[in-house]
Amino acid sequence: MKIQFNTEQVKLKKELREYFSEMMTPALKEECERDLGEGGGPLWRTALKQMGRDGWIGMGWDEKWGGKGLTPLEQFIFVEEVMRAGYPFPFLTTESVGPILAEHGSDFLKKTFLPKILSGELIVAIGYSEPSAGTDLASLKTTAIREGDDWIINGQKMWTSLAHFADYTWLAARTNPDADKKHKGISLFLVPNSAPGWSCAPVHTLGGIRTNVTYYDNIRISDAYRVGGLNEGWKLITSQLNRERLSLINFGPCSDLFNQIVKWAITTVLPSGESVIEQSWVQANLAKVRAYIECMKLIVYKQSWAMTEGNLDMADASAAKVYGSEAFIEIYRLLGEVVGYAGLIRNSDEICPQASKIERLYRTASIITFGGGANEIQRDIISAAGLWMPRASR
Amino acid sequence: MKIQFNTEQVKLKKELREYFSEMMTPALKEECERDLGEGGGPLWRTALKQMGRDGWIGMGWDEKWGGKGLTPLEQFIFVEEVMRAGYPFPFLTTESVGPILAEHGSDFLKKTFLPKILSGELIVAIGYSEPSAGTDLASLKTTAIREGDDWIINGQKMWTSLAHFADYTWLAARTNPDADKKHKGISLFLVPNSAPGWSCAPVHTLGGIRTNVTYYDNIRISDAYRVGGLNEGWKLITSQLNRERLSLINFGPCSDLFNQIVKWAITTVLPSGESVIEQSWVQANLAKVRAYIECMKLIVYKQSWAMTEGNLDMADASAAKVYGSEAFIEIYRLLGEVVGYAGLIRNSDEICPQASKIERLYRTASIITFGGGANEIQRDIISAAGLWMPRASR
Amino acid sequence: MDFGLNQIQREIRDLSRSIFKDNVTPEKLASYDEYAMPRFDEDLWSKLAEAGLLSTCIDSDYGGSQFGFMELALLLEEVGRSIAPVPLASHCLSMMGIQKFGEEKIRKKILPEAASGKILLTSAFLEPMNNNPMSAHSTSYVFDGKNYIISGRKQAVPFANQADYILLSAANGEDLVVFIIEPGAAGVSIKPLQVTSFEPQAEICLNEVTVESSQVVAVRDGSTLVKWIFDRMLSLICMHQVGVTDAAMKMSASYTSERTQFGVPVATFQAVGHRMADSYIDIECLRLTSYQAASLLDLEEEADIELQIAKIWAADVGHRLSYSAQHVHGGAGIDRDYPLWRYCLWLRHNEMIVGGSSYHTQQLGNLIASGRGLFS
Amino acid sequence: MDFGLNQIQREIRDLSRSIFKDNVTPEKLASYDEYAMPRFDEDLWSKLAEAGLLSTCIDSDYGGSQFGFMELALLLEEVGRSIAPVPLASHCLSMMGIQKFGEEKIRKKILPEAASGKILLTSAFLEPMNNNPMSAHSTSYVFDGKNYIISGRKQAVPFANQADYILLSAANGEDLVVFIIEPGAAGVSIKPLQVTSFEPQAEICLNEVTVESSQVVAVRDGSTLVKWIFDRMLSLICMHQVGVTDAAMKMSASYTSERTQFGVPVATFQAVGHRMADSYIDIECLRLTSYQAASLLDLEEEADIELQIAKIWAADVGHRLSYSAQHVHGGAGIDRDYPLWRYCLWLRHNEMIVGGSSYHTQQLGNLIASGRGLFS
Repeated sequence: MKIQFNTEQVKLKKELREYFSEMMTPALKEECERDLGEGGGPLWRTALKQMGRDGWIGMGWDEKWGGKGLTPLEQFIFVEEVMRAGYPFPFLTTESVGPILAEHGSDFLKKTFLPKILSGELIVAIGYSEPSAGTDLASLKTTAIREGDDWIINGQKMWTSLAHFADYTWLAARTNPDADKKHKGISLFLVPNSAPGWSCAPVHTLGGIRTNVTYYDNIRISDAYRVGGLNEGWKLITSQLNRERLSLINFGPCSDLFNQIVKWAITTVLPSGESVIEQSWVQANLAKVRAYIECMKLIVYKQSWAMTEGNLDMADASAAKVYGSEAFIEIYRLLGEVVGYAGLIRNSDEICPQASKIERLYRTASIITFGGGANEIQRDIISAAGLWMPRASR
Repeated sequence: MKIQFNTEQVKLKKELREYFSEMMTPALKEECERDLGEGGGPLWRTALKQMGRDGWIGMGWDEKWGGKGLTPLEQFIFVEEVMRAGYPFPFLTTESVGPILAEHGSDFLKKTFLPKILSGELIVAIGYSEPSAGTDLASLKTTAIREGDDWIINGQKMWTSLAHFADYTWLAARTNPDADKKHKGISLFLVPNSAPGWSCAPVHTLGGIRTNVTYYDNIRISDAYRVGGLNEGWKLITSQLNRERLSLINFGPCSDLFNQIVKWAITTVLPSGESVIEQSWVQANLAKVRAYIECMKLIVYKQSWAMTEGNLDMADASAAKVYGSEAFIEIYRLLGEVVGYAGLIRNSDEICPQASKIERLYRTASIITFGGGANEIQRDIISAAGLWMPRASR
Repeated sequence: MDFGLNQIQREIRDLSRSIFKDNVTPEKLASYDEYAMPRFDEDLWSKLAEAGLLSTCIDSDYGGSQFGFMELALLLEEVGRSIAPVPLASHCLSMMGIQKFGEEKIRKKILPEAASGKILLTSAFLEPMNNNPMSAHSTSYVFDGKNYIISGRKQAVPFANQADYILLSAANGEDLVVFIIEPGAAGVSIKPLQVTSFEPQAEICLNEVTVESSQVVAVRDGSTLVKWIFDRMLSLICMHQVGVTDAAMKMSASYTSERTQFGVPVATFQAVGHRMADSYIDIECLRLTSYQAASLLDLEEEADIELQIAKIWAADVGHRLSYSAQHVHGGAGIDRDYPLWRYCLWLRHNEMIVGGSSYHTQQLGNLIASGRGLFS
Repeated sequence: MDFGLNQIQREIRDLSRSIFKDNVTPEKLASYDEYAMPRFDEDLWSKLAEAGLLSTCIDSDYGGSQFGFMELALLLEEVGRSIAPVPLASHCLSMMGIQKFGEEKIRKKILPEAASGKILLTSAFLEPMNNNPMSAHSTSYVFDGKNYIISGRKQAVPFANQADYILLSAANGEDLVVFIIEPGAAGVSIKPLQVTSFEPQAEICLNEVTVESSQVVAVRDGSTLVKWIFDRMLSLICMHQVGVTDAAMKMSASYTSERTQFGVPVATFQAVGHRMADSYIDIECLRLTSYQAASLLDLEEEADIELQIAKIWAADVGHRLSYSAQHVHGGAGIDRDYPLWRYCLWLRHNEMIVGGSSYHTQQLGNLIASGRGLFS
C-alpha cells in the first residue's frame, strides 16, 4: 500500500505537462473553446495526429498496435494531463471502444482500427440510444438483417455525440428479433459514417453543445465489420460502458479550475478591502471542492491501478461514475458561488477569467448523470454487485 | 395571505409560556429528564391532570367533550408551547387517537374516552407493528375472534411505546382472515391494558428510551370497544397515522434548544480568546439550523391552518413527516458540532448546559424516520398523491 | 394566520396566469434564445398594462389599483411559472420606491406613465463584486452647490437599455442618495451583458454624470430607500423562483408519468418517484418561506432574517430541482427542442443572483451572531 | 502507486481479524454497556500482545516487529470493524512518540514493557474547548531550576485511569514540552467522563504537579512531537471509522436482504438499494482518503491537507451511515438486543472527536487560503 506516484510517474506527469503546454497554442485553445470543449476542428485534428505520432495516445497499449507497453496507470496519467490542458481528448474512442475492440475484435478489425486509433487518425461515435430505448437500452429497434456476406442496417439513434465529425459509429443493432430475452438478440457493428444511407441531424442542448440524431437507411456493410459474436453484442455494450464510465470521470480539468479559482480568490480584492478568499464561506466552499476532487482523484487512480492488476470491479466502476458525475455538479456550483455574479455572465471574463467557463460547465454538468448508463442503473449495480443485495426483477 | 399570528394568538402564546414556566417546577423537570423525555412519572401525571382541569388539553375541541371550541391552530400553539417547556406531552393520545375517535367512535366510546382524554386522565398506546409486520402493516397477524358480544384477542405487538404506563392500547387486529385484500380484514379496538391476558416486556433502544413488546393472550373485550366499522380498521389506521405524522413534527423543543445554544455561543469564550460564535463555521451551522427550523414551523402552521379550513392534504402531511424527521437529524448534528466534545459527554453539562441533551437527541433522532410510517412510504404517497405520478404495484 | 389567498389575490393570480398561458409559448420564447432579440415581449407588456397588472401596488391617484406588495409577489410567482419575458419586478419596484420616497412632483411626472406602461423604469443599485447595495460603494457623487456629479459603476442592471428612467444610488462618505437618471444622459455608458437566463442586463459606467436636484428621489433617507427596494427585490426573486420550480417539477412529474422504459412508466421506479417527492418537499419549503417574507414586507414589517432564509431556499431548491428535473427527463431535459431547458436557466439565475446559498447562509449567520434571529 | 496490501499487511489484517472475530462478541460487548465496567478487555489485550500486534511499529531492540505506521493503521481498521474494547491507538501512538522523540534511557524504561503489554500508555494533549493541541494552551509549566511544575486541564484522555504512564503536553509561552507522568502523582486528579461510545475517557486536572527532568520526553521539539502524534491520531480515528462503517454497512446489506415486507426482501425496494449504494460510495471515499493519509504518514511525509480531507469524510460518512443503517433496519437498528446500535455509537464518536465536519472544513479552508492545497 503506497498511494503516491513513483519517481517515473512523477517524471512522466511533468513531461506531459510541458508537452501539452507547448501543444496548446493560443489558436488551438481558441478553436477548442469555440467548439465548446468538444473538439473536431482542423487544428484539433492536427494536434491529435501529432500526439499519435509522438506515441502518447497508446502509452498503456501493447507495442504491436503502436503502443508503448506501459500500464493503465500511465495511460490514465496521459489522459488526465491532456484533458487538464484543455484539449478535448476523444477518450471514448481511445479509452473505451479501443480496448474493447482489442479484446473482442477479429484480427481484421484490430489491424484495421487499432493502429489508426492510436495514431489519432480515427474517431468513433457511440450509437446505442434510440427514441424509445434510453435507460432500457436492450429494447433498441435498429435492425441489421443478413444478406449474403453483408448486413443491411436500418434505424435511428439518439444522442450520437461527435457523429458529425467521427469516422465510424460503434453501433448496436438487433440481429435476432426472436431471441427469448431482448438483450440476447443484439450485435455490434462498426459502421462507416461515410456509408451511403448514413445521415445526421444536429440536436442542440442546454449547455450549447451539439449532439446528433443519426439515421441508418439501408446501410450495407460487410460481416467483417461485425464486432464479437453474433447476438453477443450486449456483453460488448456493458464492457464498453464500464470503460466509458471511468473515462467520464476525469479530474484533470476540474483540479486545474480549482487551482485557478484559488489563485484568483487570493489575489482579488473586494470593494470592502478584503480579498475574496478572506470571506469564510469562500474558504468553506473551496475546502468542500478540494475534498470532492481529492476523492475523485483517488477513485480513478485506484481503478487505473485495478486495471493494471487485471481486477477492475464492476461495482467500483459504477461507483466512480455515480460519485464523479454528481460531484462535478456540486463542484461547479460551489465554485460558481465563489465567483458570484461573474458566473452568470456568458460574454465577459472581466471579473474572473474562469467565470464564463463555470457558467457553461454548470449547464453541461447533468449530461453524465443520465448518459453513459443512468445513475439509477449504476446504483442498482452497486447494491447488487458490491453488496450482494437482491434486486427487483425488471 | 398573512403568515403571522393575530393578536389573540400572540397573547395566547404568551399566556401559555407563563403557565408552563410555572408548571415546570424543578422537581417535575428532573422527573421528565430522568424518564428521558417520555413522561409517565407521578408528577407528570399530576401536571397532565392539572392542564386538563385548566382547560388547555382540549383548546381546539368541541365544548361538548370538555373543549374550548377554538381552532386547530390554537390547539397547535398549545402543543408547541407545552413541548417547548420540556414537558413530554402525550400527543399521540390527544392529537391523533382522540380526534379519530371523535370522528369514528360510537357514542359510547366518545362519551367514555373523550372527556377523560381531554382532562388528562387517560393515556392510549398504539398497537400496530408486529415482528413481521412493520412497514407492511397490513400483513399483521394479531387476531380478534368474535364470541357472542365479545372479541377474543391474541397476538403480539412490537414498539408499543408508552405501553408500560398507558391505560389503553389502540389495537389493530385481524377480524377477517379471508378478506380478498389483507388490509380489508382489519378492525380497530381499544383494549384496556389492565385486561387479564395483557402483558408487556421492555425493549431498550439506542437512545436509552424504553419501548415495549406487548402480548395479548386470550384477551376478552366487549364489541362496544371496537372503533369504527367491522373490517374497516385500515382507514382508521391511515387517518391516525396522518395525524400522528403531524404531531411528531413539533418544533417547540428544538427552537428553544436553538435559542439556548445561540446564547451560549455568544457568551462563551474559547481559550484563544474569541467567543464560540465568532467562528464562522459556527455561524454557518447556526444559520442552517435556523433555516431548517423556520420551515418546520411554517409547514406545521400551514397544516394546522389547513385543518382549520378542513382541507388537510395527504401529501402535505407526509411531506411534513419526511421533512421534519430528517431535518431533526441534521439539526442535532449541526448543533452537536457547535458544542463539540461536550456533545459526546453523557454525564456532565459543565461546558455547555444543553450538550448532554444533544448527545441523547442524536441517539434518538432516527426513530421517526421509520416510525409512524417509514419515510419511503411517505415519499411514495407524496409522488402519487401530490404529483399524480403512477407507482409500482406492491 | 392565513395561508390562503383572498378574493383579490385569487383574481390576480387567475387573470395573470391566463394571460401568460395564452401569450407565453415555447415558440415565442425561442425568439429570444442566445439574445437573438431583447427578451422583452412588448405586446404582452401592453396586455398586462391593460389588465391593470403593472400597477397593482400604485395608488389610484396615479392610475394604480392600490393593492399591497403581497399581490405583486403573487404576480411574480406567475411570471416565474411561465418564465414570461417581461421586466415586471424591476419596473414595479422602481415605481413603488418613487411612490414611497419621492416628492409629489417626481411622482406625478413618472408614476402615471409608468403605471400605464408607457414608460419603463429600472433600478441600478448593485455594484461589481458586492451583493450588498447598502455598503462599500463603488459609485459616488459630489455636490457642486447646484448639481450632483456622479461617477462609478453599476452592475446587473436589468433592462437598462430598454428603460426610460433608471433609479440609481450613489454615495458620498456615509451618505447614500438615490437619483433618477435617463440612460441617454451625458457620461452614462451602458455595456450589455449576456447572462445565463438571456435577460437583458447591463453594466452601467458613470463618468461625471451631472444630475439636477429635481432628479433626487431620496436624499436623507437614500439608504432606507435602497434597503426598502432591495428587500423587496430579494422577495420577488424568491417568488419568481417559486413559480419556476413549481412549473419545472410538474413538467418532470408528467414527463416521467408518460415516458416508459422496461415496459412501465419511468415514474414507477421508486428512485424517480422519491426524487420527485423530495422536490415536492423542497418546493413547499421554498414556497412557505417566500410567502412568509412577502407577507411581512406587505405589512411593512422587518424581514431581514426571513428574507435570508427564503433566499437560501430559493438557491438550494433551484440548484437541486434543476438537476433533478434534467436527470429524470434523461436527454429530453437538455434538448433545446423541449421546454424544460429554459426553466433550468432561470433556476440558475434565481439561485445565483445577489449571492448564492453559501453567501446568504453566512449573512444569516452574521445576523444570528449579532443576537438577532432567536425564536420568539 | 499501489492500492494493494503486501504480504505482511495481509497477514496482520488476517491475524487481527481472526482474533477479533473469535474474541469480540455482542455478549462480551454488552458487559461494558453504560459503563457497567471499563471498556477494556484485558484477556484480548494479552492475546494481541502475544500475537505481537501491540508492537507492530516498535523497533526490535525494544521487542517490536519494526513495521511501519501503515501496518498499525490497517490494524486499527480491524479494531473498528469489530469495535474491539482495546486501547490500541492511544497505547501504540504513545509508544511511537517515545520511540521517536525520547532519549534512550526513557525508551529503555518504557518501551519493552509497553510493547509486551505489561504496562499501558496513553496521551493527554487535548484541552477543553480546543481541538488543536498545538495552540492556545490551558496547561502550563514553570521550571524551578530543577523540576517542572505543571498546572492546568486536559480533556478527552482515553484510558487515563487504566494507564501506567501518560504523555502530557504543557506550555510555557511559545514553548511546548512533553512529559511522561504517572496518573497517581501528587496533584493529578482524574475525573472520569462518560461518553457516547462507552470508552473510558477522563478529564485530568493538574494542580502544581512536580515533574523531574528525567520525565521529559521532548523539550525542544515538544510541539513537533505533539503534532507528530496528533496527525497519527487523526489518521487512526479515520482508519477506525473505515472499519466501523464497513461493518455497519454490511450488516445493513445482509439484514435488508433477509428481512421481507410485502412478500419481498426489503433490499429489493429501489429506495433501500440506492441508499445502500450511496453508503458503498461514501465508504469508498472514506477508505481511499484514509488510506492515502496513512500512507503519507507511513512515509513520514507531510499530510496536513490529506488528513483534514480524511477527517471530513470520516465525520460525514459516519453521520450519514449511522442514520442510513438505523433507518433501513427499521426498529432492529435501535434495539439494544441487535448488534448495530453499538456501531452507531462509534460512528458518532469518530465523527465528533477532535472536531466535526464543519470544523475541519474550515481548517482545510484556512490551509487553502494560505496558498496550500493546490493540486500538483
